[in-house]
Amino acid sequence: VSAEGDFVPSKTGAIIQELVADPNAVYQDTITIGVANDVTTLDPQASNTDANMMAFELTHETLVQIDPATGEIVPGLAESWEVSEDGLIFTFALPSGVLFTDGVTPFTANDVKYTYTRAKDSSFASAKVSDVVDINVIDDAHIAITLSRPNQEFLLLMAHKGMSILSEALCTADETNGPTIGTGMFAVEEWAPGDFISFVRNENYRGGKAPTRHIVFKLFKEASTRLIALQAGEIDVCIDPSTIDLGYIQDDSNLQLIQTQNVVMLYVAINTTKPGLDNVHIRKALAYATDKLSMIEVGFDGKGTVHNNYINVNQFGLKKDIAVYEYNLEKAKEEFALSGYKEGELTFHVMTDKEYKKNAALVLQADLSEIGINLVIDEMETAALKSTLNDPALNYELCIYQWTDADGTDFTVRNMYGSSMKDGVLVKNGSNRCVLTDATLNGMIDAALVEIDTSKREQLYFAIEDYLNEIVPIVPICTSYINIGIKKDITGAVWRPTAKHDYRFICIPEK
Amino acid sequence: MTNQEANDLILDIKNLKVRYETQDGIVRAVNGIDLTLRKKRTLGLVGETGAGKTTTALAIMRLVPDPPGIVECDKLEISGQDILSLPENKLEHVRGNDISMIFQDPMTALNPVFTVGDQIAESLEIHEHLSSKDAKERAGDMLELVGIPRERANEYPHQFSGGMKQRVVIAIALACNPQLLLADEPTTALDVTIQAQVLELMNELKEKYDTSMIMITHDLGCVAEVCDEVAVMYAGRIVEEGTLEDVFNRTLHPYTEGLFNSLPNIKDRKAKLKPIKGLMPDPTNLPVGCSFAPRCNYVSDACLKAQPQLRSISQTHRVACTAYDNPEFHIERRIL
Amino acid sequence: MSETLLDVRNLKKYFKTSRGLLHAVDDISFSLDHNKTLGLVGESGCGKTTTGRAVLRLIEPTSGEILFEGKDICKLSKNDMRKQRKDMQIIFQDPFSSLDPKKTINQIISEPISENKIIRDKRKREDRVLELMETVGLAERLINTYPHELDGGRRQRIGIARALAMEPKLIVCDEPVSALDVSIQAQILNLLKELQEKMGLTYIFITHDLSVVNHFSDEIMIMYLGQIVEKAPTEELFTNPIHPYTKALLSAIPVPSLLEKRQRISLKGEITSPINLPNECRFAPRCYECVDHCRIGIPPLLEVNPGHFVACFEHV
Amino acid sequence: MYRYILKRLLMLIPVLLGVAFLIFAIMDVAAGDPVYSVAGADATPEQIEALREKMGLNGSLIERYIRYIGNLLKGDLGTSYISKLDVMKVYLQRLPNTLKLATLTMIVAVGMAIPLGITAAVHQNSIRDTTSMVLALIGLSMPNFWLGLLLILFFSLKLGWFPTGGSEGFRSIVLPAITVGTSLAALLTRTTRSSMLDVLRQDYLRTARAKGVSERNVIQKHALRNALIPIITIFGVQFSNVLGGSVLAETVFAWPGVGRLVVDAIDQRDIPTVTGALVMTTMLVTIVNLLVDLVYAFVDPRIKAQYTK
Amino acid sequence: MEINQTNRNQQRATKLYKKRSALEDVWRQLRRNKGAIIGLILIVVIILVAILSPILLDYDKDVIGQHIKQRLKPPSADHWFGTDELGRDIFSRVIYGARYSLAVGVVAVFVALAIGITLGAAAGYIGGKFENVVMRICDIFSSIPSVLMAIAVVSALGKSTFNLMLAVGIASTAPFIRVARAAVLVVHDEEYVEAARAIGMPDWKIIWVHILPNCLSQIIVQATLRVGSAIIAAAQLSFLGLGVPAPAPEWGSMLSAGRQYIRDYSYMTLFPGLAIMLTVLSLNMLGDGIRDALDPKLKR
Ligand SMILES: Nc1ncnc2c1ncn2[C@@H]1O[C@H](COP(=O)(O)OP(=O)(O)OP(=O)(O)O)[C@@H](O)[C@H]1O
Ligand SMILES: Nc1ncnc2c1ncn2[C@@H]1O[C@H](COP(=O)(O)OP(=O)(O)OP(=O)(O)O)[C@@H](O)[C@H]1O
Ligand SMILES: [Mg+2]
Ligand SMILES: [Mg+2]
Repeated sequence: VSAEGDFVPSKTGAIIQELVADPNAVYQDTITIGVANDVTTLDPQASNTDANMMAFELTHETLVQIDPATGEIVPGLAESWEVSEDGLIFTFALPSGVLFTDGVTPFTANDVKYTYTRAKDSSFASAKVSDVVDINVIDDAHIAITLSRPNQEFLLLMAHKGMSILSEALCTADETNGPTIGTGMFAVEEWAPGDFISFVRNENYRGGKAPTRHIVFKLFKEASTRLIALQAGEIDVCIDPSTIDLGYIQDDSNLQLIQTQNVVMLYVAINTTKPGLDNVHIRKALAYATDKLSMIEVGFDGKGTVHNNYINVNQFGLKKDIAVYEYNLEKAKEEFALSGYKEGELTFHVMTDKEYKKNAALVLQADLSEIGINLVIDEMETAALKSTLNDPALNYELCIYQWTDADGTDFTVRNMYGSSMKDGVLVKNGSNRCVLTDATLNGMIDAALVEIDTSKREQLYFAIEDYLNEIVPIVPICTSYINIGIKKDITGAVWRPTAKHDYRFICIPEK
Repeated sequence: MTNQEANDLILDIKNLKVRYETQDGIVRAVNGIDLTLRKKRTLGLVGETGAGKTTTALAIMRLVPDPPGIVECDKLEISGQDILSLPENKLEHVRGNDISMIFQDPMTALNPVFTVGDQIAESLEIHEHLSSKDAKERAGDMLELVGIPRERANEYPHQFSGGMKQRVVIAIALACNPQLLLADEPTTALDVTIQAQVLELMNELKEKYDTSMIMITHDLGCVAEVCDEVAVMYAGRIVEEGTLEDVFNRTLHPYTEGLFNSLPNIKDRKAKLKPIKGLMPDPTNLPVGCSFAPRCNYVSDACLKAQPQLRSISQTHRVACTAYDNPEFHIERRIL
Repeated sequence: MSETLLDVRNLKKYFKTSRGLLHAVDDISFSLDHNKTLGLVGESGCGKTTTGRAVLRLIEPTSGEILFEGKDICKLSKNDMRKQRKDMQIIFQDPFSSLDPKKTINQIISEPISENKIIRDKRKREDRVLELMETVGLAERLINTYPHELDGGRRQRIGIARALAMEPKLIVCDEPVSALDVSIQAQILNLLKELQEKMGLTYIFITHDLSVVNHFSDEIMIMYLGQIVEKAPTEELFTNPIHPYTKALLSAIPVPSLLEKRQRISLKGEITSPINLPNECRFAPRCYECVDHCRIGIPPLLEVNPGHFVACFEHV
Repeated sequence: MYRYILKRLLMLIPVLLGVAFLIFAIMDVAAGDPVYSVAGADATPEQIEALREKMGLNGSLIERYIRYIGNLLKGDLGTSYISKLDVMKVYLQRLPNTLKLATLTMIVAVGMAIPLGITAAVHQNSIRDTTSMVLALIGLSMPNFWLGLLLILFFSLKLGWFPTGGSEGFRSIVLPAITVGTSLAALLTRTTRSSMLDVLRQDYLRTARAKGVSERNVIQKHALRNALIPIITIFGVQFSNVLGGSVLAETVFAWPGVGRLVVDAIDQRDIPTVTGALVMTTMLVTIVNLLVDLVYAFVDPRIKAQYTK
Repeated sequence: MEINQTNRNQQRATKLYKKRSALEDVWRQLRRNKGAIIGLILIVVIILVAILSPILLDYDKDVIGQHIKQRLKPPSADHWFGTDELGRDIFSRVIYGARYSLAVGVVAVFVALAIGITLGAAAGYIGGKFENVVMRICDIFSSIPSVLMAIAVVSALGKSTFNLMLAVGIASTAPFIRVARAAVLVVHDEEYVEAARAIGMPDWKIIWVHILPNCLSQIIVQATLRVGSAIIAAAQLSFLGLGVPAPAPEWGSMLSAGRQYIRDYSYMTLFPGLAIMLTVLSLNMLGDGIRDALDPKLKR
């Protein structure tokens, strides 16, 4: 991450807390954030979209959290923790006197147990607690969690917003509304799905109040409209303005452009079980025919970085010098020739949802037609696309999709490429969009997970990447930038490369 | 014409011409007619469809739709008042007040969204400046006058039968005691028994209010019932006019004769009908000579050359037929 | 030859309406001989058209028998009925709506011929059309014109030609001249008369114009509110009307003559609604001779003179 | 009259049942099993089944339909698959926005259309007539989302007079109302004109003139009231279209109305929301139509007579 | 001279003999209407463009050929309407797009027409229970706003050109049912239909020979006017991303793609928008003209 020009380094939580700790400071009452995607649920275990994560960040807390600056695990709701020597038992010390935002329900160790048990039934959270075999409430302030095997990334997983602590009492009383209440710095005030959601600050928060009283996420689906709203002063923050319009922010003396490289990898997911696509030469031909630079040009107005790896840019074990499939139609044709298919014989469908993905698909379509492969673009709504991907029938061929690094490298490779044994057969893991069921690869992933020596572990991930580079289950395309337009005097927000920004301390100091 | 007679003149028209300029050509609907009408007299205007009867009446009301209608006239006076030069706002005082018109089709002549009482009261409010309450009261009187219970004033036209609607139309026309009433086929759309009722009513009212009337019809039977004088129109011209007796008993024009011969005779049911052959000429393309010539049994070369002018045969009786250039000429019709 | 062509017995036609059962034709019986004309007279809405249509089974009668040449056409199947139609035709009142505006005269007149497969050859069919046109007095050159290009009289002639095309025995003429000018009316009446003589046609002639019916029919039937009130040979009816309604009708005819001033009988009010009728003489509410016992029921149609039937309690 | 209203309201029932069934059937055919999109990538088959049950997606189409109708009768439109919120609540949240937009749109449209249409009819074939008809044609031919974009381009970006979207304040409703109102005004102008032309040919206007009624009153009193009837019809149809159908304007202007709700819900395969919102919209549309019919009766006594009998 | 005269007479006679169809009549009326003629010329040009565009343009090269380096160029001599986000020539795309929009409009209306006329005519003629059921179904269809209806249908059937046509067609069926039924009801009571029955013509033939031809004019007018609204409806769906799949140059999807560039590259939305407007405008002008020509009330 460079700090030139518009690039603004993220601030650590500590700095922020210092900044807003001034008891005499006065802040603007309400901050309105123009968002592109709707908050769809207030139950942390019911979804994992960026938009929802940002809401949970305000309303809920996890036991531990990641320091945005250092990437280190720091205390969250838990005050401290201990790990047993074998790495299997995690004991957390919990604060007392904490209330949920309904203002009456006290937080206890039982709530942690309840939350983690409930997570096992959640299709979104269950993978994170799959290693947990026992949860032992020692007393009101202590809880011990036992794992089935050592997991170097366990705390990282527990920092995921999907593991936000819920109240057992509230959840059992009201199954729908109970999970929406957390111990966070804010509580939901009003929610009009499709329009806005507003949060009001938790006046009883144990670490001191948030500087801003109300935070509103207002939905603007149209990027250009969203930016205009910022320029007109209707909103204070504009998430993800159209790259083509960034100049308007830079030219406006009242506004500031926040730009950081994101860790969202755009890639072509290949269903390797489909005829044609099960042929590695065809997949290599796809890789050679992918004009990543043009895709960046068209999709992000040139503001992006070509990505050739199979894990995300800032993840542990990224192999910088991985062999690259340069865009080269001649090579693509050679590979195609090797596949044994004839020109015009293959037609693939590629699923897209967003406009920039469609544009990437259009570029790919034009190039593939050069080597004799027809590409049909199926534009779908996000929900339909997701359900097609998730449907065990796996009725798709190609898909332009994205992977956001939020968790560890193991989580990424295991989910994107791994499979697990069920009833004697290998079944792909949830996010394994390329439908790989490769025992060799699984072995490599498992080995890397348990390796304690960091450099050896890094080497193991390099090997995994090389292995993947040979079988080409996906074609990585690029990462782009997080762009945010804000009012100049806004401060306190943590702009994350995962696009899951932290607004807890966002504020505009009154002069 | 004596002075007395001139003072008596309710309607005086000279050389009225109306043409409709349409996309299909110029329809010459009325081609230079003169009409006079004295007080308390009723004139029957008779002729086939398209002869220009309605158009004449509309021209008198100055209601010929423009476009496409164009009216030309040398003189148009009602009770000595020149109607031709009146501006539109003055005309509004004349219409419904001095002259009224009963329209051809009672089914469409009433506005479906207002009560019949309101529709009668409207002209009273306009011309007699009555308050709406008084006007309603008078409207009720008018309804009773035409034989409809006054309670029905609050009903709408669709609640009335054809005969009652026609009476309402008559009530509207008579509301302000006009000097001249133009009745355009007031009974054609009605059943015989109702027709008789309406004709009787009109006769009564005419007596009561001393109204002069032009009765437009193609039914010679009706003419015989109510009219004092008759004018027979053919293709926009008057071909014969005179008193009722002149025209009925001393028929002169071959067309008038043809009309009588076409009617089944109620006394002699075996008698064969003698229709006029052929059809009315195309009004966009009238023949040069006598318009009736192509259908006339007595046609001669002279008929085809020039328009016959109206000539007086007696003091009251006039005819437009070239054949009467020959003093020997007479038509076949004999009165039974 | 005076044999019965049509015998209608207890014909009823009721319509269901939102306000109740509408008695359009309520139990009428009559018979009609070959080559004769029956005039059907009455006020608007009294059921003349409905009678005519029911007799041809263009609408299904509610009940009753219609014997045509002795066979009950109400019992015929749809197919047989279609064949039967050849013998019974109709001419409509409105010469404007009774001709399909999208068809040429040729098509209109030849339709019944081709439809009933009378002449299959197209050429010959056209010859027949020309022949028919000549019969009704239409110029040959009009063969390919459309109805809207013609005047009412000519259009009515087309309607007649169409009815004649199948050489029917019975023609129902539903006010064929009331939309026409007197001069044209006379032309058409003469034509119909001629055709009757030439072809031995039998007519049911519907009209509300008594002078026309007087001129045209052999026998007259006066209808009031769906029922026959009086039926007699024409001469008899005009010289000796019995039913008060008939008398009023006759006196109401405006006569284009100054020779006699007749005494007029004027009726009050108008024909009542044919829905939910009380069980009394239908004419009673308007009758100027009405007495108490007129209201006890519906008067039967009884023969007072040979061939002269009247339905009135007072006068029979 | 009351019986008529009651009858009409009763007729609503089969229509609503039909609408619900139609939507059910359509959404059933739709690609993408909603369970999978709700469940997420890592769901196990057991979790899927549990979720399916919880979402009420188990059983055949007919079974689900019957269950839905059962709940509907209790006034329960179900809860959204996505937000887990009560559909009724969400719908009611959106409704005021839609009503606001629809009302203003209609006011704009009617305010423009009726005077324009009357003028055009009264001065048939004049310059005024031609101009207003050409304008109306253009208004009718302009896709309203494009018009919306142009309005944004000009009034928001170039001039900065109105915001480009949002639902706060009067200023934000102006552009959407103009966008939706334009094509409507165009349609209404044409209807007014042709209806007026029709009426102007009627004999009863001649009767009125013959009575001595001034030309102004002939038009404004006698003609207009009769001409209103077809105008009301179009008004009714369009009002109901605006109620549910101004999706495009809502999209362009980020106006959180009912149309947008339905479209988003369709995107998300949120069947309860789609069905619920459409059922409610249908109900509203029917009620609006009923009101329109009652207005008819008010304007035209002949129609009133039909209702009362 | 003499001969000439008789010749002319003969000509006149044969002319009278000649069949003058109702179509000719309509055409004569239409010719007098300036707006209709402009509309007709425009629509003919647009249809020609649609038909000829594959000959004039190379689809792969001109229409979907990408030139990323040339992207987002404003109108110039090389690119009359500029280039889009993929460097494609907007002019070529607008020209080629006529094919899609017209096809969608026409096919959609055809679908609606086919369903609508069959159901509507049958309902009108048969009456009774059948009519009731059809009309209730019609109510159901028309109480769901048609855009929403079309959206639902497309998302159910999946995005494709054909489904788009089908969806727009189905969504606009209800008015056709209504029009057809009303027209049939009017004609049904005409005396010439009764006359046809009187000569023993079977019902189906009466519908086919007498009723439908007489309703046709109304239905044609409806259809012409509805093609315009179908084009707009299709464009709306495309705008919502439910239209003709990429990279086909459908106008609505071009508008949709152009909208995020509206601030700096407004020509991307201007030209496809104008194209839609022009097409619909000319259809409306023509449709109005035909309606006026067919309406006997307006003849005089
Ligand atoms: N508004 C008009 N535009 C064009 N031509 C008209 C108009 N009104 C009447 N005509 C024509 O003028 C001629 C005379 O019509 P008018 O209505 O005066 O006849 P009429 O004698 O009243 O006939 P009828 O007995 O049918 O009422 C006819 O040929 C008619 O077609
Ligand atoms: N199809 C129908 N449905 C309901 N009522 C009908 C129908 N046809 C006719 N009627 C009613 O039946 C009654 C008799 O009608 P019909 O047409 O036979 O009268 P008419 O004597 O021919 O009258 P007109 O002289 O007006 O032609 C009328 O009250 C009419 O309203
Ligand atoms: Mg007239
Ligand atoms: Mg009749």
